[in-house]
Amino acid sequence: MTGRGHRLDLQAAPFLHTTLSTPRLMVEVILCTLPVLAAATWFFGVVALLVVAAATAGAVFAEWALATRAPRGNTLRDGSGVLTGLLVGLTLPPAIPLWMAALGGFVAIALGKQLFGGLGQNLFNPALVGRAFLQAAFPGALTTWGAPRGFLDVPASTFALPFLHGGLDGMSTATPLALHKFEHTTTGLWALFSGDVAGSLGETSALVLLLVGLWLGLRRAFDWRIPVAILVATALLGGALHLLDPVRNPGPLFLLTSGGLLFGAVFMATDPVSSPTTPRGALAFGAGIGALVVVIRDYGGLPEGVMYAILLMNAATPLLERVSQPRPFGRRRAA
Amino acid sequence: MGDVLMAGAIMAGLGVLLGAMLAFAYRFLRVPEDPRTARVEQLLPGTNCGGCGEPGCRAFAEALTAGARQPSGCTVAGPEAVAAIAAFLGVDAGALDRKVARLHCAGGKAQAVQIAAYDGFESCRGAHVTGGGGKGCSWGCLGLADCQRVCDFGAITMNDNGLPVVDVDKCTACGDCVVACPRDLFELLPLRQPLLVQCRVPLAGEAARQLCTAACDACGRCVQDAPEGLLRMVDNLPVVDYASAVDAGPAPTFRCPTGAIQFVAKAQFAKQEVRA
Amino acid sequence: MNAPSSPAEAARLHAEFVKGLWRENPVFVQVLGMCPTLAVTNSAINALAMGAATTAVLACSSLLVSLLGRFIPAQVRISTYVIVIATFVTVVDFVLQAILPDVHKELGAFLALIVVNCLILGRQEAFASKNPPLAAVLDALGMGLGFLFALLCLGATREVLGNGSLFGIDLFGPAFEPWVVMVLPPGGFLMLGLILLLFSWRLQRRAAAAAEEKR
Amino acid sequence: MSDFELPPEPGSTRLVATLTVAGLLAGLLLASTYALTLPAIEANAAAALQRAVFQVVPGTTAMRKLVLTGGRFVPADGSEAKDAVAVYAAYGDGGRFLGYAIPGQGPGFQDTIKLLFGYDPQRELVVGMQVLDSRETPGLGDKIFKDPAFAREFAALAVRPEAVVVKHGTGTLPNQVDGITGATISSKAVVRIVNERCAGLLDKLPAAAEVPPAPKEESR
Amino acid sequence: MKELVWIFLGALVVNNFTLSYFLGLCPFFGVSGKLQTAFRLGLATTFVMVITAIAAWALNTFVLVQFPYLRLLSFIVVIASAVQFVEMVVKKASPALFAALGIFLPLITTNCAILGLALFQTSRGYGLLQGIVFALGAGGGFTLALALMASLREEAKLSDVPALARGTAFNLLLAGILAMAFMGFAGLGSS
Amino acid sequence: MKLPFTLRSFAHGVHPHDHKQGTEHLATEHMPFVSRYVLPLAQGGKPAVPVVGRGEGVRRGQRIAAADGFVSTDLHSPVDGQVLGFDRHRHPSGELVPCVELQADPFSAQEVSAHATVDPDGLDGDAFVAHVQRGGIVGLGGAAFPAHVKYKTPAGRVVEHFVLNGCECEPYLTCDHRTMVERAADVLRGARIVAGQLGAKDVHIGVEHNKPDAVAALRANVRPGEAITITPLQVKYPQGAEKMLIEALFGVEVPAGKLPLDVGCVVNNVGTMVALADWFDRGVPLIERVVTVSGPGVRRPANVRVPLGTSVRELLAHCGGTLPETCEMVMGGPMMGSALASIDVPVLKGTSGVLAFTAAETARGSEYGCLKCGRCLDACANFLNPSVLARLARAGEMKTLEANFVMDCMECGACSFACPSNIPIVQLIRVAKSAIRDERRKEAGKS
Repeated sequence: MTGRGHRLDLQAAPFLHTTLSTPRLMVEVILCTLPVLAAATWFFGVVALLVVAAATAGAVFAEWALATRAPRGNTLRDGSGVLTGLLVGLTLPPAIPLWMAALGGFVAIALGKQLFGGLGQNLFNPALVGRAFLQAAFPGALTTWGAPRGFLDVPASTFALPFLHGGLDGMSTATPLALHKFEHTTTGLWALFSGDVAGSLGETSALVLLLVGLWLGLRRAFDWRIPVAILVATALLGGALHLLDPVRNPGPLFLLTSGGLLFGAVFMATDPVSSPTTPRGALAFGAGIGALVVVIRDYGGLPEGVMYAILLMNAATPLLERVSQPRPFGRRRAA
Repeated sequence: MGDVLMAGAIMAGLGVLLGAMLAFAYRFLRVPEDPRTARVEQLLPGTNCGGCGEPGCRAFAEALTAGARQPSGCTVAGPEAVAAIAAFLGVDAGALDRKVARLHCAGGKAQAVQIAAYDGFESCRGAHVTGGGGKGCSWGCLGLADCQRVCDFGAITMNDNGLPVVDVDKCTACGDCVVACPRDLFELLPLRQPLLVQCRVPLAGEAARQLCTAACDACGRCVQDAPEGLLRMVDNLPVVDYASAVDAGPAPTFRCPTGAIQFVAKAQFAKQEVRA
Repeated sequence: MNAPSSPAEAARLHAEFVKGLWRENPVFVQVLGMCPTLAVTNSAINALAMGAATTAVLACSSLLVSLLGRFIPAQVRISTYVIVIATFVTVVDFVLQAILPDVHKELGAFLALIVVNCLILGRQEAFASKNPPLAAVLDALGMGLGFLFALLCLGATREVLGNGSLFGIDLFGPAFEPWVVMVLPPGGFLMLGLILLLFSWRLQRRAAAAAEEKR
Repeated sequence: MSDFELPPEPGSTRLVATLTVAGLLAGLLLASTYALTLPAIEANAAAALQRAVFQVVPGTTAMRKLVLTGGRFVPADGSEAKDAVAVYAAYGDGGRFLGYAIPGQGPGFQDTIKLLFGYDPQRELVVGMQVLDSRETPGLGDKIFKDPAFAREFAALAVRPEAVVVKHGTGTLPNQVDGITGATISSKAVVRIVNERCAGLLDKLPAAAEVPPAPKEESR
Repeated sequence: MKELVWIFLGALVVNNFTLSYFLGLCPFFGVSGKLQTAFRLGLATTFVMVITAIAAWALNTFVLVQFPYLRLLSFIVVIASAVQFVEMVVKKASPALFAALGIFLPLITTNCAILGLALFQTSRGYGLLQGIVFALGAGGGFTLALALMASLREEAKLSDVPALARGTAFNLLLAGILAMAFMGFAGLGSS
Repeated sequence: MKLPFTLRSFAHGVHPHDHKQGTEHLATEHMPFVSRYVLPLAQGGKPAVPVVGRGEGVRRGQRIAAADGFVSTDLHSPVDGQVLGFDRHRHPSGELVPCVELQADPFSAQEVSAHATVDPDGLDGDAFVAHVQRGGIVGLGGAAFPAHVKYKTPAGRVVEHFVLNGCECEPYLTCDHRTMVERAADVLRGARIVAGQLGAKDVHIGVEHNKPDAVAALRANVRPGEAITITPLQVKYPQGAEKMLIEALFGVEVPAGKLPLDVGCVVNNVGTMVALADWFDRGVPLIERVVTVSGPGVRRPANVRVPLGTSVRELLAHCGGTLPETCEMVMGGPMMGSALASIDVPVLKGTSGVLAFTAAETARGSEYGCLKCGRCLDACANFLNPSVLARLARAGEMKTLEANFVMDCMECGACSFACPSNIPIVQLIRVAKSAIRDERRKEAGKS
């Protein structure tokens, strides 16, 4: 006997395994948020970093404090908590008090993820659950858009004490979508494309988001069908409605580059956990988001609807999955 | 005042109308249905375990009222409930021959030889299909608690020796563990007859003893010591005739060299015999 | 109503009263009557009014059903109960409208919806119809007060967080940023969910402690 | 074991009778309650209306209900149709006619907004506005009735040709209303209701000279 | 026509009976464990709602003009009896339909969404056609919420929901998230 | 030469590193005879019935057990020697199963005592099938299904194509590769025998394009004008599954629950052809087979022609033994093979490889929650949803599993391979399938 003297292990086949791992996927997406964060810092100044850091801290704290499995903090290693925090931060307006950002991160993980049992179990995009909670809780703070100003300028509201608003009013500008909806003013496409407009931290620069999305798509880090379906559906439906009523309903290019559409399409809707696994389901999911975004923007009371569109389609995901299961090999529909 | 009277009249009118409508419906539209079924269903435990063989308690209740089944066919209901149903339906409860799940293996960690280490998720069946799970005895209990997980009544717990212990009082003989065990080690056996062969190894003599110190090595002494016909050897294992009403007592277990045959009135492995 | 004839009887009646307050609390334990529980608890005063109205209806109906229960044929039992309850609800509705018009306006349709609060119908069916008047009324009061208590908990929390006030009295001053979501529909679901979570957490802790003691 | 006895089949008449009696009793009880509480309820409603009218037309001490009958407004005498359009003439000290309080309603952000606004025909200005009922978003849309600054926008608002909502802090002209930041739709809804009402009714209102005199009994 | 569309959409999503008015919560939490059952309950409820809308309209128009104080009482009694009557008819006429939908009917009678529908319809002064459209929208909205909830819960059964949260607390929090998502429809059609 | 991605293949699947460079150029060597052989009576199909007695002397090639029924094959002695007994011995599956135990005659020259050769062209269908069964021939691809069963075509069924599987898509394994290179003529001889008997119009041999020498060797042996096509295929797993191979070659899906015969195909492994050629032309039944001994834990990887019943321990010793850090022994390929609890188990007719792994290869990363990323869906050649199946299996939702076609799963392991969260998907499915089958069996037993 030349083998080892001790017992053999019994594992189940297959004995080979892909080198790809979940933490690596997370790190890849985290790295891809960095250009977006850089753009946010460029446009909104250092306050962007503060807000994102606060949201991330809230998320990581929740991940640590509400761990369902011992040892506490073990689940932090997969990096998904950090990613959720970063994404929450990037969806917030620059002048938001930091305590709200942190609360958003906390709720994202607590209500959006740990409630369902942690990574991979959640039914809704955790970052958007956090964002939706903030939007519902503090509608004023979440719709007050500080104008892009000096790099080191920090609005008074940023360091508001918890539970206080710290004087949000007074220095707000409107997002391109609100301008269009309420003032019927259309923002120039170049400003939208470069990102030099009011809005949430991560969503303003269409250019950066397109590049990052392209990279993630090429790396197969997400299901390319979802963003593509969102963009196509938005453009088609938005375009059709624009033709019907050009004054009220903005054109497809404006729809695509304004608001959180690209950010949502690249970072939010593509969260694999809360989107359909099946190829046809993914297409329907994306198309549904696009359609809802157009409907909410054109006919709804809110200027922006990407977050709600994604959450609503998250809710519909189990239904979509059910009707879009792949046809098993050798099973024709009729037979 | 006129309004008040009118209001009373309207409501009374509605009452007459609707009462008449319902009375009419009750008379002419009602689908005949044995009203006893509903009552019986209330008396059943409502676990819908299927242990009785019917698809759910409602179906069993229907079978009961139709006289097709005996109340004791419900394995979950306690004797009071069975008696109550029987009294309600006016039939005999049938012989209360309660069964519990028994494990045909006593080869825990301390008794059975382990030849390799299973390295996968905790599941007996998972181990069973992975090179046999590394247990030397390919008939014995793998100890990874599949039965505990399927037991809806919390009647099974794993002991320190890696064997499932059935709580006789909680066991309802629903048979879930019988189905769950990948090695078919569970059997629903009448409590009335405590003689139990805790082994399924079809080997004899040294070959069996090499696998497990608690294995039956087919020496046949128990058969000799039992009343005629109660035990017989099949495939190197003694088989108890549970249909027989003979009460042999623990005598057949006295000369068993490995302890494979046991006299267990209550839970198995009460005093886990750790013979290394 | 005749007074309890013996100490044992008194203890039993006491038990009937107390059980609804906590151990069989209709909201926290039995999870009954969710619609009003969530719909009107965006302020403490609404919660209080709704709880009181429900208690009143419950008590009156229970008394009547307990008295008349024997005369009602089974086939129209539910219908009759519903008529009884609906009558009392309408009475309460008008009384409230006459004496507290503002509260009545806030509660709106939900006052009328007390009719279909499963708590009330459930108590008639499960308790009042089978018990003597005194016990039925005590049970109804206990359940009603338990309901009121739960509503008040929820209403107070939601008002404090969502509006920075309690019973309409401003608590934190103008710098406070209210958590508007708490007075919106999602806040109702989330808050009650959170409270129930706390409940089960406590239960679990207690069970764990008991298990520890056993060892 | 008596629990197991099946209930006897009751006769149809008994079912009908039970429901009839229950219905009769309930009807009687309700009608009595209604009769008893009606005065208080009506008094409450009248008082609330009066408070609102007094608020939207500053200085009011008395009011009179006018209903649109046959294309013109005449004092209500109880004989008018229930759904007839009504406005309230408001009078100051000494029975001096001050203006009209006009109710209006229309879709808001969440649900219907009901409001009352005061109109001074002499100055052709809206002189006050109060939201009576709405379900607008707390924290944003509810500022239409919680934010005194918004109510002040209606203290002297020109409505001819119509009032318009502008961005918060930019209103300069008499017909401009500063919108509420973050609640543009609710602000616009209020102004739209006012505009619609004005466009529909102003021409039909009796001129100041033709207004019926102040009611004697309603002065305080 | 346009008005009817907004009545329908308003009841369907904007002011969803379940997620925004808290009506019909008992079945919403009780019967949302399985998608198929939930969907059938939704259909049955929609059906009953349409009956209710017609009944309420008829009562308001022909019987209760002078007696507003009898509204609640007569609504509940008429609805309950009508539903019970329909239940018996269905059971007799089509056992298959009864097995699929009819078994839910007793559950629906004491559902506050039904009574709520009648009351809202009255307070908003809807006519017959508007009432029916409103009922279809409200029923559709209830079905939608119920189906979404059921499919989410079925999915969550495969998830690792912490033992602490399992049950009503989880369902409430899930409904809370769903209600937050439905806030996106706020103001639909108002601008 | 076509570019690799333009070659034919099936949809979905995975691309594991093939790890074949260690053995693909090594000529097949012969395993020396050892003293003791253990042959389980069940080697594909129903267990055979011994026809020799304890203590009886046997010859190399002599029949020692006879097929029991149609789905069963004869068993022949791999050596000259003596029957020691018929006790239970450990099977690679871990179970203790009835075996024939033989003592080799140390003084024998171990010449094969050949049976009479048969001209297949002179046999009618049934006689042909019976003769194949007598040769003890089973599919040598791994499943070890009795070969003759496939040749018994029901009346009315027409075999259009006879397909040879030379994909060998499992990493590490090179036994088929070597067989095709070294015995191309016999592969084609076997193909001609079977195709002739089945009346197939043509023969297609699918070979993954990472074996150019095998393609060349086979092509060199095709006679001009012969309807034998050798098709290079993309390198993709699980190409060697017969339904996938048929899809790759003809673009036709074999309906679920049906056989290749239903689309006019019969599929065999190339190794089986060599066994057939040996049996018909030389009278040598299936008494040995080529086994790839490889893996990082083996000191001297090799392709070895091994007499059946040789213990794995001896085979490993022949290959220089294993490294001390070896912790996992696998019989078969790394994707579908099974771990061995003990190396004291015999080489079977279906043993294509013996692989030794060390902790470095088998250490599993920690398991994460399912991200529902869909990589397993893209891996599944059967177009199932492994992510859902795994979650259902965890939750024990047997009814829903069946409704999701869990029984269609061929357990190829591509999903587990592709999963970034290290979820043992295929193991979960395997367990669920086993439970479902078990439950069906117990239900059937009850009624």
